[in-house]
Amino acid sequence: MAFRAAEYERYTGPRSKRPAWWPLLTATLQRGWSSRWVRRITWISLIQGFGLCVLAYVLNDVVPTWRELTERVGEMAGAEDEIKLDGRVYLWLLNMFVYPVLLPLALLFGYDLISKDLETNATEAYFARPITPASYLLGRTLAFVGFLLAATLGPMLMVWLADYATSEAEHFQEIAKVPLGITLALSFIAVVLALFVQAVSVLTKSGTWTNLIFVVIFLFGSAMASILYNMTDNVDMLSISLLHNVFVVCAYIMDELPKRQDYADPGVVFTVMSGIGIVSFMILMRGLRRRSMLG
Amino acid sequence: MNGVMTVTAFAWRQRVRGLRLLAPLAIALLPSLVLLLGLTFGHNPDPLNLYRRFLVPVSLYFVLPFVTMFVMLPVLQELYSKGAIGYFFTRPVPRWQPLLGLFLGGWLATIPAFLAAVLVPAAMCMAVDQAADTETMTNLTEVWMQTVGGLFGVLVLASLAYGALCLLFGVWSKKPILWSFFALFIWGVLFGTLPGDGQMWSLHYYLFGLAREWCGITEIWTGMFPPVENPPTVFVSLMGLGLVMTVSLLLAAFAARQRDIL
Amino acid sequence: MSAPAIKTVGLSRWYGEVQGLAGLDVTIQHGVVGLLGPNGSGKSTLMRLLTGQIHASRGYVEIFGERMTPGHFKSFRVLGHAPGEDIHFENERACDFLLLLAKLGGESGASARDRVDKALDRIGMTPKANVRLREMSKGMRQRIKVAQAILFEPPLLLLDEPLNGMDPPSRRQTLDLVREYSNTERTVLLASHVLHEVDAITDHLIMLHHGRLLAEGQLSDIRNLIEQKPRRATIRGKGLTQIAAKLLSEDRLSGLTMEGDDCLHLDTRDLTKLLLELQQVGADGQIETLETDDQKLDAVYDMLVGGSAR
Amino acid sequence: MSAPIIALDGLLVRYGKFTALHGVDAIFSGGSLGLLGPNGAGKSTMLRSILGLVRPTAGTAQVLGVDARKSGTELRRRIGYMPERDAYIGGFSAVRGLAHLAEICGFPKDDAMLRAHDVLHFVGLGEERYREVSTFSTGMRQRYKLAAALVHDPEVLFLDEPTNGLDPQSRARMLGLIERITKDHGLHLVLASHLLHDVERLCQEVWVMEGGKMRLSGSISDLTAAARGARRVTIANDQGAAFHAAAEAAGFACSREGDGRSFVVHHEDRVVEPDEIFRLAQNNQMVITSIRPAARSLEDAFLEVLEGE
Repeated sequence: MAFRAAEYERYTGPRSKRPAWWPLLTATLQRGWSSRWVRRITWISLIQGFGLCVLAYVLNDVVPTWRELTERVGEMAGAEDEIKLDGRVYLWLLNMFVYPVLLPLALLFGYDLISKDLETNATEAYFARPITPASYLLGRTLAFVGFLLAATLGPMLMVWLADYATSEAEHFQEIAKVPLGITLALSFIAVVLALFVQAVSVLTKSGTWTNLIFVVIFLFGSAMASILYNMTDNVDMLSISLLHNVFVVCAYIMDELPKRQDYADPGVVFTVMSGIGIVSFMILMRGLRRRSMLG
Repeated sequence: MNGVMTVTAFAWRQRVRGLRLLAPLAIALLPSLVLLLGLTFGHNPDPLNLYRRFLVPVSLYFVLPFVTMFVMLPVLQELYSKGAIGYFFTRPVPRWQPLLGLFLGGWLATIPAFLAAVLVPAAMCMAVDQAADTETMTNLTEVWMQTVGGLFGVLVLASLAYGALCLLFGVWSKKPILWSFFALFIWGVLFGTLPGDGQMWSLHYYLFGLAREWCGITEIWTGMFPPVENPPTVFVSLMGLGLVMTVSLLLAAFAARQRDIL
Repeated sequence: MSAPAIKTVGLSRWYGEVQGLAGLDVTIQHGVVGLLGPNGSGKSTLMRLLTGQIHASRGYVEIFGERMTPGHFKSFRVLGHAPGEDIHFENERACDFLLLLAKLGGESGASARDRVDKALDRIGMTPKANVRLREMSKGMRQRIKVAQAILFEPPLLLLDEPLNGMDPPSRRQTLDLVREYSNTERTVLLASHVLHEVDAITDHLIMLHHGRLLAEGQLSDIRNLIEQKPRRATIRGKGLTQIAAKLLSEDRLSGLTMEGDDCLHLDTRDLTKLLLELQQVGADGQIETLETDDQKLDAVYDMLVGGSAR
Repeated sequence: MSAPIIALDGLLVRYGKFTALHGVDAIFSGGSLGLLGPNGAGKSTMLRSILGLVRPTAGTAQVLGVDARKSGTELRRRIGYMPERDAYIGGFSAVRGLAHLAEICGFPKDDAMLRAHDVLHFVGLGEERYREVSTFSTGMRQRYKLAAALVHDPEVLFLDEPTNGLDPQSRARMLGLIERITKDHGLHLVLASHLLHDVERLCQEVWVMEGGKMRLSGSISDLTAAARGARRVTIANDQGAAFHAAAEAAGFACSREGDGRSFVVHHEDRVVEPDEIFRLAQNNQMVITSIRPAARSLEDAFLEVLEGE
């Protein structure tokens, strides 16, 4: 190693008045992106979206009558519900993105959010600087939500645009409400998930335990929910399961909730999800405030 | 043996003092929560049946592996990860003594959690389960005592074997959480619940064997129990558990001599 | 006791491809011995090998004539050890922690309690006996670490950076304790980075560098062995030019530097002669201060480690 | 001279029932300040209030003429704080992490990156810029923390145990760096350290705290003023005991220090002159290897203050 006797210099350049959470947001995105598995999942998701765009083009332009064809097939198979393909397809699509993309990303990316900072004691480096616990949390959560949305909402909107551009005009009426619906659903789920993962990591202070607990809560939430549903025949019991809640939230916001009986009441589901979000937020603020006391 | 007792007391103290017992207790009380919701919202509940059909499996699937992990893993990991185990291993006693002490202390600390997991739901059920005349009452109490005692026995014995596994991973590996999760949950719970002959190789198979005998779950398929044509006898089950515990402890003692501290 | 407190023969340890210690041969009899060396020079590796916490890749250690291996627990009767890492029994009260170790050492009941009280008293922590380690400052935990090492008053005491993080009063107290402890024909091996504190309590040193033994012995002997460097005396006073002229004419010096009007650096190969000469001059009242480099551990350390580092 | 760098006025901090600071008054008008005190003296609480992270129960802490409680965020832009424990941004290279921290202090992106490179070169981590901090050794981590405290060009530097755990070379290097920053670039320094040699070398002023109270504030040279014309003398090997006897016989009071070869020689009613000592040695065929005025070390002075009450 060589020692270069560089001299210390005072800084005379400009200082911007930008809020402190902005650099945190960009840095968090960067840090998330530098993880190999996060990158892989995101790419897979985007490629999937692109593939579906191509599919939409093929269906709309090459086989314009595919809709009627499918509906006829559905009637022949004896489907009970009246088949309303368009919105339902998007709900199905949404779930295809939420379960294999959103949940693993939340796990992998969530580790980066606070666990790593606690492990390397980065909070001490942050809070000695002009940043408050609230803006720290804002930067981190926004980055997390933004990333999750980019990996899920991005491809979905792509598909929607492709569908819209290639299909005939009246079809637009049927799918007009879709973008708003999926945006709202995904944003809500992403915010709750982000807060929840961070709260768990503040409590456990360890990345491995955080991931383990996250998995356990998802697995056992579902198991418990079905046991309880069996025991009581009360559908609202299913709102214990986060996986179930995610589905109901998506379906409700998109106004595509199936008419079958085994779904909890959306009101209960939203209360449970918001409750998780709010409790997580409170745990986080408390934990971070304590961390901001240096030394 | 003085050394073993001292460390046992230490490990017990470590696990029980302060808020440390909160996490295992929270896990242990989950069946109670399930039951509470079930009793409140369910129609026409038969508490004993409820207890046998749902709470026994929930305790075995969920409470057992996670309480054991939450209690046993930190016992060793906290000491090994910071090199603090050196304070025990630089004393004029052989290394297996402090290890055995940690194991026993950790195991003792799981007992309050298991007690809570077993007794609280039972108390809730019994409060609901009011029999008409005294004769059936005594009879029913006996059945309840058998079921509750049996479940407690299974949990406590099982946590000896699973706890020994956790101890082994704690001494032998630097990532004991992952290994224990794999061993207790995937190999134990999931593998043991699969139908077919493969489940014989999972420790959980023998736990179910014990639970069938002791908790009075005599049918082949009850609630969430996996279907088994020939459930293992109590003797075979106890041998299985004892074997796993002994082998794990011996391997842990061996690993402790081999592994460098830090 | 005839067998040396510590004897290492060709002691080596690798961590994968990283070299911790390479072929160390030292013998330590008794008294306080300072263990010095930059970070990563193998001090902690040596300490861990001496206490049987890790296996040697090659070579062996003898403690009072007995081979030390991780399984050889009987040797721990004669050995007290304060490791360099923080203590990490956060939930324990100081007295409980010490009592636990006392009982592991084979004592029980009242006699264990007695040992704990004595050790706490020695480090001046009796009033803090019931405080949990988590609530203590780092310096206080360091003292508890020393207390557990002297619990059984072992004839061999190994202290790895015991002063790190201590506040000045505790530093002084611990150094006093070490000094006192060694007075009774016992051996203390003290690893430290703070040279002036090592300097204050011992002249016997072991210096490690890059995992190898750099020097071992009395400070002044070590200094004498470094022959390629001339010895330096620095004087301040009045009329230094005349002194310089006189010394130069007598051909005693190998170098001479004047710093300002009142400071003179004199380099020589025969320091004692020069000092006697200066004493003569000094008796006439011309010298205000006199300093020589071999008295300072910093200087010797710099010569040995500073030159070869990087 | 404008406003003082730090002005504490009746600063009182309570955590629940526990009083961490009992109304401290002190003024630091610039230069280098050593913050001394045993563990638990209230140093870190004071630091927190100065950084505006703790709301004082009563009194004020003014830093650079600004009330720390009201505008802590603005103040932390102008203060560089080096924590005692390791603290870095995981998952980033050293230089990227520093640039990120500078951006948080309001540096534009490009300036932040430039500045991060410069500061890392300055602390001698130029070659390791692109490595992750988790791979650094103790000495490198300490220098990295110093760089992190400097990266946003603060006006005041708070260093908490910057030489803790460093080997002698790294320590000398760290002290050299701090000296350059403070002497050549006019940054004000507040140094909390248990190594009083470091404080003695770097600082002109000290605050001594104990039990949440300010026990003493003043300049180091006053504290360590030579004690009544005494001399510290070192004798060549094996002659310590003989010298001791001879000096006592000649009417000096002679106290032994440390290794047995150093003595502090003084006389009850007059200054001890060096020539007397030299003559004494000459008459007894001894060799004196060093002699200098027995200034009190800062350590002695500090311990004396603590024992004072």
